[in-house]
Amino acid sequence: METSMWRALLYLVGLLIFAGVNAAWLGWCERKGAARIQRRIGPCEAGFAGLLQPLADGLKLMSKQLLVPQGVDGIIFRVAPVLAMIPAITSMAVIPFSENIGARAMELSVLLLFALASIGMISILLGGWASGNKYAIISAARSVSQSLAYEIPMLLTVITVVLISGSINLREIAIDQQGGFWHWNIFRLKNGHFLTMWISFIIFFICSVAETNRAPFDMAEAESELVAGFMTEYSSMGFGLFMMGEYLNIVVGACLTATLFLGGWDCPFGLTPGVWWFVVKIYALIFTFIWIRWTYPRTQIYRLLNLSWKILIPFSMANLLVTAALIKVF
Amino acid sequence: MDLVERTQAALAGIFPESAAAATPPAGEGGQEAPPRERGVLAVDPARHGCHFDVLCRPDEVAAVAIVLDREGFFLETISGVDWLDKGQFEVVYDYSRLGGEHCRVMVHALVDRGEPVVPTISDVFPAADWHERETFDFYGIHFQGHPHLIRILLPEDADFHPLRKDYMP
Amino acid sequence: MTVPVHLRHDETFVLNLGPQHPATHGVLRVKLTMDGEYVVKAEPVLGYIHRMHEKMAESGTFAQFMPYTARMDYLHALAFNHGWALVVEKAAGIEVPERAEYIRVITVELNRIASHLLWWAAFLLDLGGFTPLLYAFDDRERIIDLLERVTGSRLTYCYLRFGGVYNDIDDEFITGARDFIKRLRGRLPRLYHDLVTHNIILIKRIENIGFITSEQCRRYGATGPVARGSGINYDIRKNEPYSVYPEFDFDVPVFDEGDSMARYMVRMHEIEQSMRIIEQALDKLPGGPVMGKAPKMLKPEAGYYYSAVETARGSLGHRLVCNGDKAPYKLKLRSPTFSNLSLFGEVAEGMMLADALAFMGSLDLVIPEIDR
Amino acid sequence: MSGYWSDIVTGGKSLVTGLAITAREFFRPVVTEQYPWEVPTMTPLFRGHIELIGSEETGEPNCVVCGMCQRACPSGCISLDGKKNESGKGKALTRYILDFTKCSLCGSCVESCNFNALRFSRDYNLVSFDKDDFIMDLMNRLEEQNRCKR
Repeated sequence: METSMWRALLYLVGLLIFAGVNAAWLGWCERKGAARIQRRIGPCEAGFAGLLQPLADGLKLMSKQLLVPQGVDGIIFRVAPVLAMIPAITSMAVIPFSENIGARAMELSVLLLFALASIGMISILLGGWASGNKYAIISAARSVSQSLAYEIPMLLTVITVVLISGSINLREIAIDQQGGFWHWNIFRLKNGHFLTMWISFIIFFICSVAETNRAPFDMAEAESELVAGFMTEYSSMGFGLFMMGEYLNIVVGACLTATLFLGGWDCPFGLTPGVWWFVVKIYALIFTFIWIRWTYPRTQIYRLLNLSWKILIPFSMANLLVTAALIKVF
Repeated sequence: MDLVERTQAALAGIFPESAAAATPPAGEGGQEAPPRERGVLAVDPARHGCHFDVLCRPDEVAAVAIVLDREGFFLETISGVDWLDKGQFEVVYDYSRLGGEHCRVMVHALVDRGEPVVPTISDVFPAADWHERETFDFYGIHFQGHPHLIRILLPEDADFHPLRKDYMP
Repeated sequence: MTVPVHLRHDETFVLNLGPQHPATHGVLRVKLTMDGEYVVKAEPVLGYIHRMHEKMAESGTFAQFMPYTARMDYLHALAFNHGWALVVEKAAGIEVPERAEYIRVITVELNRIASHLLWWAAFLLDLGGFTPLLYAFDDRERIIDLLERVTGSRLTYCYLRFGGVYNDIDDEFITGARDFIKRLRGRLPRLYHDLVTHNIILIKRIENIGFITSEQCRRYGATGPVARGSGINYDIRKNEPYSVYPEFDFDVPVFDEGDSMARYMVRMHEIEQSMRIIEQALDKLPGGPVMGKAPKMLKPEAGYYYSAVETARGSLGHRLVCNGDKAPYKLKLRSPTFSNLSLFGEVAEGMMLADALAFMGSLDLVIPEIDR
Repeated sequence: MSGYWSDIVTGGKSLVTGLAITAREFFRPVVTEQYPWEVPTMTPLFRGHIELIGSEETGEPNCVVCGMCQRACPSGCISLDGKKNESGKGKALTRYILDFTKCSLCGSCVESCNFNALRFSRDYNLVSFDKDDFIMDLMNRLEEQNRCKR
């Protein structure tokens, strides 16, 4: 009893720190990354290489008035930003950072993660709806249709992973991939799964970009069409929480991708597995998120839905069938 | 028959009585010349920037527009001019051709300053819609039959017409 | 994507796009009647940056209006300088030395490239791509540095004078311009086209969006890249040559599709054609003075004068009425985007919001020029 | 159906090309200048607000109060006064006010000046909370410049 109490507290504090640091400094990474891609310097005044910029931004946001415009649905308006943060932090509890680090190794962790991910969409819906702003409402409607369209191919590709690993426990899925990159789900040599799994990986990655509302799929924010979408009426930390929630969703998405497809904490050469490999993988994935965002223009909402229904869903279904067949054959 | 001649013939059709008289030497399109008969005047494009200078009565503006529309012209702009000392407004229409042979036609009509009413040509050229609104905005010239004659550039509650020569801010 | 009328619902709402909106590039307001995300009716509301330039022209001398011309189209300011200089030179019968004409062409074309680059950047920004903006600004900055060397200002130039130009160009400008063209020639295919033009997201985003027929162009008086994107071969530099344009060998890019992609391609090709003109002009640049004889106080003969130039956005016309005084009696500016924008209401009907904004971006609006 | 597959193939290729281009740019040097720390070189023709030119020996303004600059100015931002010289020949400048809030930096005044009395200053750091700071007394400015020279 005693040790488990301490353990829970330790993980609580640890995860909060992990979440907080990521939410703050991913913003810095994004700005620096964008700047380098655009051949600028990016933040450089606050602290060494602008590293204190997130603190300055946070201070600025906190010192501003939290404006609740007239005619908004007060309670929902205030709850929505918090709702954007909480599921992201909660879902970190089931992520296995390494063989021994992981707050809670739930049996149904994959299921839980997807359940929590849908709540993120609800926060956008509520925030947009409660704002009583036309742009925000369009944004809310877009975000729901986008989420619906992309959860299907995402779950279909996850089923292929679950079929291969025979488990819906993230930790066990990761353990199943240990021993070098040829064991990872994406390149899995055994049973010839590499034939289909790279497609699964690409589909999953596209879906996670769409699920986290990142460019080129940032239909809900779409600053040149909808001003700031669901965030239009938010000021101060209301806005700040949405931003932090967005970054945390990216972290969760990257963790999930790394665990499902890239062997979790496994070393590519089968040598020294450990938490550092996991960290390297998720930050490489996060960098890809940033890289993609600053490369492409935004797509259109019906193109986005077409992509999902006409390309991703058929492909992921075919993939599922082939994977199942491969498992049956071998 | 090249475009310039064809246009001249088409325009002359509107002014049967003055068609024969309207061929004075080119380059005399200025308003200082003695009051001109309405009709088509060929002017020097190198100097004045247009091939024909058509003076007509306000009620003929639409007829000219229909002829020019048939000949494939487009409306460049509509401008008003305030001749304060003559007590008249002038509405100047500039037509040109989109591609192909080049020909510019200037059509102008004088209206009484006290009661400035000109028929609209926005049903012939939709482009005229905004240009007529602008002319109404700046001069207070009413374009009869315009579907939506409200101010365009000035605020809707403005009660003045700033390009009139007697307007003092 | 447009929907048939019978699919629309009865419930609509009004969306005020602007005057403060990221996609309107200034203070344009568009009153959109929307059915969900579909535009049922679009009505541009103008005048938020109206400054009554025509009255200012009437209240000063001819020369005093020159600085104001640059304040209308701040992206292609030199073409507005050029248009005003041309109409006054026509009215007053002023001769321009040949070298000055060449310098005018070189600087105006450089400015046209800068304008198209900025349009490209801003258009991509409308479509949510931020990075191309900074690549284009990198190139545009080089043009502006070059122009600053000869004109003394960076954006709102007041460089042309009646009868010439304000300042001669030097060797450093000439080598700078040649270097720039070489650089842009390399960057256009490898950066601009590979990153953006061939990008599937962009193609899907602007292809088949915002069809304008050539007949619509004629009825609304749309000119410039908008008309050329609808299959109309109309460029004042070719159709009604002014300055020394007839001496250069260049093509007028025309695309028949009439969609936003066609207008995009027209502008991208125009950058190349402008580079060709500049190269030829630099090769042929004659010597001599850059300022001809012009009286200090102009008093053109009474009469009606019209002159048109091709700006980056279309045909800019000056309708000048003189009464023999030292001030213009009446000046009407026919600004190209005023006419181009009047198309918007008709074409945007039935589009989705994001497509309507992409279409608006493809019209290349400069609001101070619309509002004057 | 062929359009479907070719879209996927060419589209995928274009997306990868895009990523390759931004990756290439990522590793190239920055092109921006860090303004307060690095100052770009100014062109010789830079147009700041105008200032008076004093004569080399006396430091007195070259201006003969002909008023050409005032008349040339499109926005009416120059106002000047002069008095008769003691020698009885010409006029001497007593007051030269530039209302920089109206100035559009067109340079008509400098161009119209036939007596080498006006030039563009090279000040570009013009910031103030007070509008009146931009109504400049150019005589004072010239005196200050003379003092600095001495």
